[in-house]
Amino acid sequence: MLSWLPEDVSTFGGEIDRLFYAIYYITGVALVVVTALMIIFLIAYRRREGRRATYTHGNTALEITWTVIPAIVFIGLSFASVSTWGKIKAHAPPPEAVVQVTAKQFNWEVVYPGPDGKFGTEDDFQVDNDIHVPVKKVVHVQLKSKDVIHSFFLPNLRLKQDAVPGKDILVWFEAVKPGKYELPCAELCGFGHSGMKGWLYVDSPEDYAKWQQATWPAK
Amino acid sequence: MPREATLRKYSEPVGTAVPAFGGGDPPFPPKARAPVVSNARLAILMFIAAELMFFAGLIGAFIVFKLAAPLWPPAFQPRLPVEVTGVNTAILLASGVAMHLAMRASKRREPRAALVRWLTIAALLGIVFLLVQGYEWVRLIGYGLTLSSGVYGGTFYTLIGCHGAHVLGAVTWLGLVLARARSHRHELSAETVDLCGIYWTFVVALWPALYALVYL
Amino acid sequence: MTESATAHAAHAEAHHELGFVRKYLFSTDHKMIGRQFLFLGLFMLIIGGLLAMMMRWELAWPETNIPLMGWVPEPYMYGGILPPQTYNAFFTMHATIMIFFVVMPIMVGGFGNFLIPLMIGAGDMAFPKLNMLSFWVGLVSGIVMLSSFFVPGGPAAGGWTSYAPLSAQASFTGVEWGQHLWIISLIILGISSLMGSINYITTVVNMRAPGMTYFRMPLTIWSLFITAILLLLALPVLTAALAMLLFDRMFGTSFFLPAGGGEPLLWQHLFWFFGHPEVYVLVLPAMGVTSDILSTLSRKPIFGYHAMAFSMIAIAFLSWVVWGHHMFVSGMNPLLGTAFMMSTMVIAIPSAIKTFNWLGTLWGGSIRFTAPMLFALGFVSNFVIGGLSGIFMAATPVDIFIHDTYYIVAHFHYVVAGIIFALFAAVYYWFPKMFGKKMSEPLGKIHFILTYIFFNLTFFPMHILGVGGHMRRIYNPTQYEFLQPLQGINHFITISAFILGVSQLFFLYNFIASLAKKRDAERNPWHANSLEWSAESPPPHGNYETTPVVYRGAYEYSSPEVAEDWLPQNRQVSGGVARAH
Amino acid sequence: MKTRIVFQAAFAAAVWAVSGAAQACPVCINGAGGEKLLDAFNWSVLFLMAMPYTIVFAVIGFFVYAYRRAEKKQRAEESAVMSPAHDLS
Repeated sequence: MLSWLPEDVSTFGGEIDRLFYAIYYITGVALVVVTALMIIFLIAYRRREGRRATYTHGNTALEITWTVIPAIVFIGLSFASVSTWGKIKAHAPPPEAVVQVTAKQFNWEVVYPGPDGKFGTEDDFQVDNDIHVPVKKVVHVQLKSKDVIHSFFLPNLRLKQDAVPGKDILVWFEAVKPGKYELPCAELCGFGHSGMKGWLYVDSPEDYAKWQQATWPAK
Repeated sequence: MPREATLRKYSEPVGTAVPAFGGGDPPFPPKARAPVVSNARLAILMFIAAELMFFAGLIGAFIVFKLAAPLWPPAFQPRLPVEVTGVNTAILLASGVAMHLAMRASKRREPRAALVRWLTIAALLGIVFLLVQGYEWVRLIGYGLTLSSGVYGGTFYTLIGCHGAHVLGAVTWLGLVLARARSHRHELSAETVDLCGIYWTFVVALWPALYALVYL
Repeated sequence: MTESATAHAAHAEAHHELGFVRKYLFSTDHKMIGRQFLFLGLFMLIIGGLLAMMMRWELAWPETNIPLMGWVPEPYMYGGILPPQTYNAFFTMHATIMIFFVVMPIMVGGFGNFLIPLMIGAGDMAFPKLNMLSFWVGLVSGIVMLSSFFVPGGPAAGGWTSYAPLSAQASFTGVEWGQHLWIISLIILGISSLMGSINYITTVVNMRAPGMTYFRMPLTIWSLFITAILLLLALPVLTAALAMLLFDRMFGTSFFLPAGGGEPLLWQHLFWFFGHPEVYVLVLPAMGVTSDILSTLSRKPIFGYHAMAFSMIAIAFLSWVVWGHHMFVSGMNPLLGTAFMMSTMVIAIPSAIKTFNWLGTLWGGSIRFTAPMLFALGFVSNFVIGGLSGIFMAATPVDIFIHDTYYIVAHFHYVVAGIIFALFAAVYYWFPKMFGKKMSEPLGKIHFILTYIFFNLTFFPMHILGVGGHMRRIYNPTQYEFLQPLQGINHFITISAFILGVSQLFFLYNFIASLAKKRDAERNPWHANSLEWSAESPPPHGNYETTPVVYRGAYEYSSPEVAEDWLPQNRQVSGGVARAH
Repeated sequence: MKTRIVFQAAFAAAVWAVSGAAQACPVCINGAGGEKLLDAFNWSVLFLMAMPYTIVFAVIGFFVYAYRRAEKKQRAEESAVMSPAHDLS
């Protein structure tokens, strides 16, 4: 099933996928064991003439076992998740490129700081739905929304963050492979929700410089 | 389907007695027992629990707005009438005391007149509370604080208005009980007074918390 | 004793002479009210199901004519083509109807009403009139909800979660009155549920028959009792949030509108504070009836009765501290995210306990594969999958990827649509008691086999869609390049869903044909222990000729005390006296 | 019994986790609405979480009290009415 995962091109995507796989195998084993037991019980203990069901109200040892084992597994899983979660959500590395993305019904407004590297100045450069970022650089995205809640979803980077109106949310990623990746909106945002999408262009250093020269206003 | 044919009718026990299963050692043979808390009292308690959660939702919202605001009340908004409402709080609390005395009178089977007196006092105090609140609202609206003036006005009118509606409901209920108490054709059980009293107590007891939260 | 019995009989007689209106419409009899809720729920199930079918068509063959739907006027459909606005309205109403008007009315309203007094040995609910009112208020709420299909702009289109600010201002969705009615309907439904849950709690606490201690109650009663407590405390918070939302829309407040200083995340907090306990409101009764049916039809005491009861209590306790797991990517404090992940992992434990105990119940049994048993087993099997897939989203980093994708859709359909299996099991199981008639077994088995196969073929592939990144609530998946390889799966799901829908005709026919039959059910067709089976089928007004006396728990199957493999709760065995110290 | 212990432990863990999160995080990159907003939400969340438990424990407490009182009353009545050696104990 997991071969359906979109190709991962981010630095932290691997960690997410590893967790995904770990849970997949754990739950897979649990599913197989439980289903197999169920089928075995259903066949072995189907009603047969002359056989009476076992009269038992339970078994304390078993009860404790199947309470403690899932507890250990679940708590273990949550501890395994904490560091990845913190890495993605709480501790962003310093930015090497910054871009502002403002969601609105039904477009992504992308603002680049321009040559001076600051927002709110005259050389800011704005375009709809296309994000160009350099490969292997930490990119900070300042996520905003103009109207309703949208969700900034980059399947190939295992990244999703709601854009909440009235809030300024910081998202970061580092893409490791040049290419063109789809950027859909993942939170219902009105009748045009479906089809609200943009593109993330991860450019090689040369391409990125070329694109900057071609599009950014001169100093 | 169970097999009818192979089964005998209910028979004498075959084994020795097995340990009872299913919790503790219930009395044997089981005895009927009158409920400790009557149906109506339990229901009113449950209703109050639900009401508390309703107010919890509103208060939860209020907390977010109040604590997140850089300035509360926000600039250019009228201040709330702390002193007048403080006096009003005392009035509502006094009505709670009157209600309590009425409940005691009905429980001790004192003469009907005492009950009617305390109930009347409680109801009047409740009405005074509502009138003062209403008057203050009119003044606040005059100063420009309305439902649509940002979260400050919105939370104020919603939270205090919901409480006001509850006081109104309680006063109406109390009016019905009072009418019954005054007409001597009706029997008046202690429970009738009690139920109304419990609800009244809830409405009164909720107010100081709201006052402290919203006004202070 | 005899006096009260004759009084009872006279009482019952008086009620038998009631006219049609008092008997079938404004009845205060909990059994009639239960049936009314059941019919309401089944009717709504048809509507909710049809909405799902149209959505599935749209997802598989986007923007093509849906067969048979050409009559719908513009702008709702264009010659059978669904515009995105209508699509959004459909999934909003599908979820709202299925949750609030199918599962809740049938499991809580229908079986709750029907079973609670019968199973605890009471004559009726504590407040019969309140009970009647609860149904009628609930019906009004349903009518208000359905009427939103006919107002200009169509029904609510902001998703069943109605996230603000999308839902807080008409211009964002273009829906004016539809959303108003949605809010008003749910506020009314809250009142109905409040009356119901007060009634249930009071009845269970105060009206149990002599000897029916808390830990002799069948697990169905435990589950409904806990459900009532959850409803009582959770729904008012939704009502508060809905009131604020309505004020935002109608009176110009700005609780959830950032333009006026409001907080969109506040809506999510309040909504999910209600929403997560609500999930357990839906699933606990299903777990309860499944436990009873599994035990009865494998002729074995339920494995670990106390563990089962306490795990439900634990679920109820923990359900108040896990709501944030719906909001991992919403922009809330990441540390809160960690806390909510921990509590979510903890609440998974009682669910695991229940599953293992169900397996333990099957072990060593003498299993009868009747229709209710098959559906109960189907519920367990689906719940296992739904429970396990839930662990993926509990892990916050994984949730970042699968949140708002079809993985979530697959997960909650395995749980919530899985509940429909328990619902069918309950209908097949208690039908004889409810109507005095038996449903056809062969038709029930065909219904089960088709439903089980096509349920899995419909919902399991949704996991794959989710892993592939397929967003939920999108109208046209072919607009996305990365989803195009997945479109074949969408076709497959849609075809399975249609067959799943058509399979339900077996149930519909069976249900209606059985209703039309003559009475043919005996008192205790399943040889079950709980009290309701000692009453007539269907029980008369007042239920029991004399108040039953309870001597033991509900799960004494295959007990060595007696030769039969069942031992009703109210049957006094002479050897039992030895236990009285 | 054992389920109760497990449950208590689980509950303690949840409370611990939540209270740990209540301390606002100064280096958080999210929630640019400011630390005040984070704090406000934390308090609101804690308040909402605490309410159901407060209510449920208050009701349970009341019930325990009511049952004790009823039992005491019943015992007093029984001992007043009949000779003590007669019944249950």
